[in-house]
Amino acid sequence: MAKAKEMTPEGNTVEHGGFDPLAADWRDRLSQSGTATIQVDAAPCQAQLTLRGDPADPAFAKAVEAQTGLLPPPVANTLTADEHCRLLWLGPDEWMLLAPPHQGALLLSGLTVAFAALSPATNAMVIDTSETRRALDVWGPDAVQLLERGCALDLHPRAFPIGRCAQGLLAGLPVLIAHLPRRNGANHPCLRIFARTSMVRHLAWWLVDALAEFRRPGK
Amino acid sequence: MERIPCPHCGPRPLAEFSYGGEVVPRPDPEPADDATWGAYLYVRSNPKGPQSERWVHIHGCRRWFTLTRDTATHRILDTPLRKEEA
Amino acid sequence: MRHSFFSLIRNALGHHREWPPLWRDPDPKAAYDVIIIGGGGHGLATAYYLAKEQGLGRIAVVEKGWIGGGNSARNTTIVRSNYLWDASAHLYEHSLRIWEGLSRELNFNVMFSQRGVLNLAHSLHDVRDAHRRIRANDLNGIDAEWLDPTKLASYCPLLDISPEARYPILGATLQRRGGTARHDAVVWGFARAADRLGVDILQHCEVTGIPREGGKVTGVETTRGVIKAPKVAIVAAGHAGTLAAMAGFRLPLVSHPLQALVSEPMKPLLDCVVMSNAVHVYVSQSDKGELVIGAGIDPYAGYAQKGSFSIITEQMGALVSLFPRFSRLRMMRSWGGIVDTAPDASPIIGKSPVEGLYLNCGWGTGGFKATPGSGQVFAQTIARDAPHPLVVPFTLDRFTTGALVDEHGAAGVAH
Amino acid sequence: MEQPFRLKAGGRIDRTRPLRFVFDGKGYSGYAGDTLASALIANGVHLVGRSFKYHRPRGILSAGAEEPNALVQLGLEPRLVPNARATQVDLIHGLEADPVNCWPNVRRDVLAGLGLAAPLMPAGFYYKTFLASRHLWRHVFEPLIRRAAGWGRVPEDPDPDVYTHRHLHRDVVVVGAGPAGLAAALAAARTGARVALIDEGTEPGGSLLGQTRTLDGHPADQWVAEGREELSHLPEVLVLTRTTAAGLYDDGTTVVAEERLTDHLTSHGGHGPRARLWWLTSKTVILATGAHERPIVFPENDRPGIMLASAARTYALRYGALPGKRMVLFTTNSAAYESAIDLQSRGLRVEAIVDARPDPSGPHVDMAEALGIHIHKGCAVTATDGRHHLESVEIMLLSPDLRTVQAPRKLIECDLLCVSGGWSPVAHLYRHAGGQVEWNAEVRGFTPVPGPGLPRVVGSAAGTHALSQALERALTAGAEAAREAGFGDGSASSAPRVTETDALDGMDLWRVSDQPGDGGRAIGRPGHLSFVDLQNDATAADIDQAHREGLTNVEHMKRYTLTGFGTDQGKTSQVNGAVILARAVGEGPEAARLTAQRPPYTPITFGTLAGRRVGGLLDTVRETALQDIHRDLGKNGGAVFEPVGQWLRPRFYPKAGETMDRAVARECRAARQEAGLLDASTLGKIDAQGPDVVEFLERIYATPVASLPIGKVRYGLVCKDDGMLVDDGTLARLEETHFHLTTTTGNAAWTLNWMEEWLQTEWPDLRVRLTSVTEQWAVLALSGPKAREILAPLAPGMDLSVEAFPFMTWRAGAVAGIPARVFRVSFTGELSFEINVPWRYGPALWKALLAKGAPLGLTPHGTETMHVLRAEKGFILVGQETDGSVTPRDLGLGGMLKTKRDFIGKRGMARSDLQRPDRKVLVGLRTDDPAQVLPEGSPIVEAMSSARPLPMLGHVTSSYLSPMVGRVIALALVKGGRERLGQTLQVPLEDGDLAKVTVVEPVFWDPEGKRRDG
Ligand SMILES: Cc1cc2nc3c(=O)[nH]c(=O)nc-3n(C[C@H](O)[C@H](O)[C@H](O)COP(=O)(O)OP(=O)(O)OC[C@H]3O[C@@H](n4cnc5c(N)ncnc54)[C@H](O)[C@@H]3O)c2cc1C
Ligand SMILES: NC(=O)c1ccc[n+]([C@@H]2O[C@H](COP(=O)([O-])OP(=O)(O)OC[C@H]3O[C@@H](n4cnc5c(N)ncnc54)[C@H](O)[C@@H]3O)[C@@H](O)[C@H]2O)c1
Ligand SMILES: Cc1cc2nc3c(=O)[nH]c(=O)nc-3n(C[C@H](O)[C@H](O)[C@H](O)COP(=O)(O)O)c2cc1C
Ligand SMILES: [Zn+2]
Repeated sequence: MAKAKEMTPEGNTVEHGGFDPLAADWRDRLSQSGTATIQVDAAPCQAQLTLRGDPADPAFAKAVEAQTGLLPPPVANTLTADEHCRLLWLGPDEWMLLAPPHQGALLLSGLTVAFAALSPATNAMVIDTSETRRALDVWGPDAVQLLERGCALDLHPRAFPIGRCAQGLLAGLPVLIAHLPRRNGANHPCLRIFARTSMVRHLAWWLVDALAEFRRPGK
Repeated sequence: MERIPCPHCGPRPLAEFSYGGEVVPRPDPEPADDATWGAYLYVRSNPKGPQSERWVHIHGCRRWFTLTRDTATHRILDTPLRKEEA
Repeated sequence: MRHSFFSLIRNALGHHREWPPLWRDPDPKAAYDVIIIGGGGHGLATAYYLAKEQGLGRIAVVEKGWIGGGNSARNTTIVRSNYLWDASAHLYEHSLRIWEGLSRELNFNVMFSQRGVLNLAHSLHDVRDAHRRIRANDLNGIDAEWLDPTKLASYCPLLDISPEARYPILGATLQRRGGTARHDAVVWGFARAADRLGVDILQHCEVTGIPREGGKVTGVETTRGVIKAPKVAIVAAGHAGTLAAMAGFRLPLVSHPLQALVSEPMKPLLDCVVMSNAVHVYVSQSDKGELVIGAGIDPYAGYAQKGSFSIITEQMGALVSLFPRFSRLRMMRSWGGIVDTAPDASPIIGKSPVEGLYLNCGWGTGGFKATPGSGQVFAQTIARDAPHPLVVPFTLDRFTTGALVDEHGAAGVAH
Repeated sequence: MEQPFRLKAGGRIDRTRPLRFVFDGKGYSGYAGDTLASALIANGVHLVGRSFKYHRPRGILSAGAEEPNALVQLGLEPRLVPNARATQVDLIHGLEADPVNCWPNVRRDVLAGLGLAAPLMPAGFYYKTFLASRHLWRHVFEPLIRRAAGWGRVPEDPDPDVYTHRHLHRDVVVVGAGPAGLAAALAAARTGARVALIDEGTEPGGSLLGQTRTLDGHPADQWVAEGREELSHLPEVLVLTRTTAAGLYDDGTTVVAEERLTDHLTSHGGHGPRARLWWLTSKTVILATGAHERPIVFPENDRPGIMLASAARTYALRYGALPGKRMVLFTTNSAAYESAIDLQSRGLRVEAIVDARPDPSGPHVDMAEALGIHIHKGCAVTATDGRHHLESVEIMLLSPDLRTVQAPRKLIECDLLCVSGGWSPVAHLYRHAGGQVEWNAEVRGFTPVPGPGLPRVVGSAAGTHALSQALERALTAGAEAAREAGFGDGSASSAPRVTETDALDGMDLWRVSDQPGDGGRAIGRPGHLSFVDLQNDATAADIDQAHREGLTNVEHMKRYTLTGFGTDQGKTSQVNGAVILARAVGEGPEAARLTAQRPPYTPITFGTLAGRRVGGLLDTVRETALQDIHRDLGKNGGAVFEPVGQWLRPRFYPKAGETMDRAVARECRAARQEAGLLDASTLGKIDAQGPDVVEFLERIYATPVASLPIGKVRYGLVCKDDGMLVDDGTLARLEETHFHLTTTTGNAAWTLNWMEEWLQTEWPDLRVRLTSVTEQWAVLALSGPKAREILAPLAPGMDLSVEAFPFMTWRAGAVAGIPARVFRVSFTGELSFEINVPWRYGPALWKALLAKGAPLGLTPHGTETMHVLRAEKGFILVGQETDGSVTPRDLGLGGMLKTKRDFIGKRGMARSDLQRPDRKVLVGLRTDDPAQVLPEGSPIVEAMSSARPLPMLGHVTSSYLSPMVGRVIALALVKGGRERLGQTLQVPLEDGDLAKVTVVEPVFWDPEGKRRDG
């Protein structure tokens, strides 16, 4: 019997191009809504794996590190990262692994095997949730202000420096926001906002609407 | 009451949470008579004063936790310890 | 002194110096036949009907603050009877009938205004539920109509009925006999009428204990001393649970904050009550001109007569979406009450586990409309020590048997 | 002459920018920097409105938020602003304002005569009359009362403006940017803390903007300017003007404020939002909200031309507008002398100072006397005259007990009467946060009582009226607040030196008697009213009457007389009203209680509260991956959608010209005869795994779990612990300890949270992990006799035969080249495959299936058809067949329940009422008339009659015209329904008609279940 976990989180193995709620027309709308001080764009699609396990079990952290090169971030609402992957804190026993699309399947199977060897008490597991969230990037000097329009988290750089992440509500819908040092190799930090895939267009609409406030007349 | 202290994420806006109400133990169903069961399902202490109650950080870390709150003032008295921030 | 236009003229000549107190301010007597705990609308109505219809002589209403200062002072005053289940429909309709003659009965204008109550339907599910309720109402002898969007638009033109709305309005139920009343007047009217029948209204008299002997209640301990009575009734809304605790038992109730707010007074613009469960807002315009607006309850338990601001912003989003023309009006005052919510959104009326101690509570977000009816049936229940036929389904034992009267659908958000 | 009352020089107005405006249909001019009120005053316009009840002429009382009288209808459609306070309206070019509560205009108001009827309209008169008939009340009296009440008009059109919100976190928030607030903000900001300073005014400075003091030897505005300058250079400081703190929430750490962004710029909608709602979350809050001057209650104290002393001075000094030519000051304190002195120096003639104190002395008195101003000591104003504007005042000597007045009367001609009865600290926000106030005899006002967890209060708001002291304490408070938030060491710089002219001396005069018979002489003319609440026309006599009628609690008095009930919320009347009541009871001000203070401080626009979450943005719209396809499908511009929770689901796909009934019939037929395709992606999906997952699911589900083999699927029921069904769905066993669960669309989030609650709170020992995978999988339900034929070529690696892939099993494999999990479950009764593919491939799968299937008749269908098909099979829909009071047994699903082990809901179902034999249970109904669709929700009765109440047996839960069965089908919940099989019952219909129905088994299609295998 085929195992569910053979599922790949990655699109290239199948023939069809995948649907993206933030495909061309939405990306255009977002980029056209940008201002001199705030830019918004769809984030690149990445593999997203949900990891669960007992952080108190050193074997768990080791297994994660062995597979991903990253330790689960020890501090709540922070992330660890290297050039390829990021590991974001989601809960005291829950993390999200972000990886390049083509590495998703490998990481999934590697982690599955590694976790299977752990003590059942750790209750470790990994699951592909690449489809469940879609991300947007917001950057520029007024990026935080834009989000403050609909988000009650303290996103001031003192409270939310690079390397922080947090789940909360933005525009009334649940999001995960990460403060990343770079955006796609570009040399500026950005706020990456993950929303549920079914809601991300609503969020994009909300952002476009919100940006209107930041455009000066005549622009 | 606009902010609830999540033991994992710290104080966060109320809208990120869902209220679970007073902590009520579930009796053993087998010996329980209808009155006991009805009491478990519906009857609450509903104190005016400190109450031990459950919340879940539903739009955050999704963890349930228990805190003590004075229902007479809505003030949170005893917040669960926030996990070390290191 | 009877109230009438002529007495008004007569008093004008005397510079209004001759009006007697609406009610006396007596000292507590040592003992009464019945003590009602709670000087809200329900408590005062109960006392009035005990005196008037049950022929009981010595009755006191004890109130910890000023009468009518609880939810009676805080509600959005919606009166209607179009409940789903037979038991509720009969109880609320009984009350509505009394409302229709109440001003005359009390000789006090409670400003009952049968301007019609709309319940909006925003989804097929709402439509189905609305239809079920209307049809059930019809068989229970309660007036109810369905307005499709076109009829609705002419009945209440302020509503945005465009199909593009986020939650388009697919129609509404209308109870024409429903409406509003002046909340304070109801309290004062019952207080005055009860006082005239000899009821002692004891304000600033907080019950602090409910003494019992051999499982039987003996009276109340108050901040104004111990008062004896063989029969005591708890009619304390949000505080029912704290009083039950004094008598050694607990209730299937949770007290929650429920907020309401008013706009600045406007010239007449809205001549009916509009309620929407789906987007959580309801509104009417008082005779003084302010829009009276309610919303859903605050999610957590609380006794502070205040709630969270986020509820208000959500409520206003819903209101402005339903009534785009209201956007530039302004909120003048907001406040909170403490509502005693029952698991099935239905009241608890009848005997308590303690002999001689009676309960009238659990009205939650919607008991104002029941004020006269509740008082009347409860008075009989107390006097005869047996539930009035209309309250049999609402006794405490339903939480043991499971025979709940689940009105969440019809009770909707809060009102 | 233009602006005849404008001073030649002075004030913070920009004389280079004249502005034209219209009031009550007449054109005027003013300057940038004016308020509407100051511009009216500069033009000599004092009659600005009519009162609520008696339609008396009213003028401008104050220069700020406390204004009770000067309400105007502002602007033009669609940008009307009802009930604007002229004292807080920034003048702009082209402003149009109208007085309210008068017709045809404010001078000739037809209802002006109502004042004569005042004797018939004492407090609460409407409770005492109109009792004759409820029809007369509803149709005659009530409409009359309503028409007379209310102020402004609602705009005719939807609001073209937008509103925005902003959340901000601060270490210190200071409310009020007068001297105290500025000082506190400076001290806090210098530590590096994140500070916000907000003020409702157009610029910081507060009361310093209308005074003549010096700080450190310089004019006060220089100190203000320097403070602003310094704040503007501190990076973490936000200064907000035109921003009113509306409320203080959450134990005083969340300040909610409205910032007005465009109304002061244009009258036709500026660029960007009209207003912004600030949610300021702060570690500490400092309130520096100042104090409001109190009017004095005396007969006829409401004429245009009667003004608070400080307001008159503000108009002259800040706006360069003289509120009159000849003034009288009526005061109880020395501070108000400053107004007289300053106004006199601006060219206004002070006819007299009427000082209630028998023996006033001190520097102010000396100064006034030096200026030649006559002081009437121990006197009070006892009447006023003038039709539309004050012309004279009458004064008399106060008796030593202040309760009565004595001759001789003296008449003083004047056009301005300044009054000052003392100062009331603005403690509104403090009280929102639960703070108390108490009478402070020293400052003669109610001042905040400090308490743990409450905000700091500084300046006049705390009763610190001496400026030097206010500055000093504010600086300390600012520094300490910052230290509490983790900045600085709590030390503050020293306060600037102030030319101290404060005078705390004063006396209490709550009311100049208008009561004949209470020991004194009658004063004034009969019918003279002494107003306490100017907006609601509540008089001192009304309060007396309330007292006499037993309404001695201040909250009763407020509600009976409407004192403090207006748009000003009693800022100038609350204290006077409370003390007058206390005195009626025989007590002094220390026994007076103030009525509860509630948000907002001043009225706040609904649009601002709502922000952008209105209209289409009111709530999140959820979309499946196929939403674009649904929109494009069909000829009429796509599917017709129905909201289901936050989703918009296709209800049906009409072809050109097709009605819903015809479209649904076509879709149903296709699904039964060929094949149908449904986007079922909205179903909730939960991944459940872990060593203890079986035990966990056994506890959660009412139906058995452990016996389910790997590779198989089972229908599952979820109950609450009361035994009522709340959700249903399928469980697929992926591996030994790994399940894929589905929930209904509407309950998806609820069910997952409910499971987590049990797991985390009750059974933390169970090792289970739950993950929402709703959006991981797009789900297409392919069903119909040709389903296999359509799917087979797309899934070459999958043996679809009944033997290899039987009903209620699942297989993984590729479909159309896409990795998929295929479930052989059926909600239609037909051969059916629910194909799950990664969300993003939903559209690809849809297209592939239609490409293969369309030639075979594959037809997309929406939820409506799904409902018909499932109802034909008697399958229930949670929320339609259930309503929270229905158990699985009631639905005929009792056989599926576990009997041996406990599960959530088991004990609940065993309660006596849930065992009653006559419970309502699910049955089918066959209508006599095969075409008679029964409206869902219709009641069912034994026999219809005109008797009311008529007992009901139950109700119709579902009813459709079934194209395949060829008649109407219906499901219903009916009391003792199983025993009634075969009985004929009646369904009353809306138009008085009746439908006769027969109770049947609730399965109308393929009762043997032969079709599910194709
Ligand atoms: C915001 C809001 C909106 C509402 N809208 C509606 C609506 O539109 N329609 C509707 O029908 N209903 C509505 N309700 C519900 C309605 O207000 C209540 O159900 C009803 O007023 C209850 O009346 P009562 O007399 O039982 O309680 P209350 O008026 O609350 O009276 C109870 C009294 O008991 C007193 N008390 C408590 N403890 C003690 C003690 N120890 N000793 C002495 N006295 C004590 C309290 O001080 C209080 O005065 C609303 C409620 C709120 C809060
Ligand atoms: N004669 C007196 O007794 C008297 C009375 C008042 C002020 N003063 C003078 O003012 C000094 C004290 O100054 P202060 O700073 O305490 O008061 P202030 O009146 O100068 O400043 C208070 C400021 O708070 C603002 N404000 C009030 N409520 C607000 C709200 N909800 N939202 C936003 N802004 C709000 C006001 O617009 C004002 O600008 C005194 O020392 C005295 O010199 C004297
Ligand atoms: C139907 C209704 C109408 C009201 N209208 C007004 C009003 O016009 N003005 C006002 O200030 N308050 C109004 N209120 C609110 C009361 O002032 C007060 O806030 C409420 O009774 C709760 O009491 P509290 O705020 O004193 O705790 C109204 C209350 C109700 C229930
Ligand atoms: Zn958390």
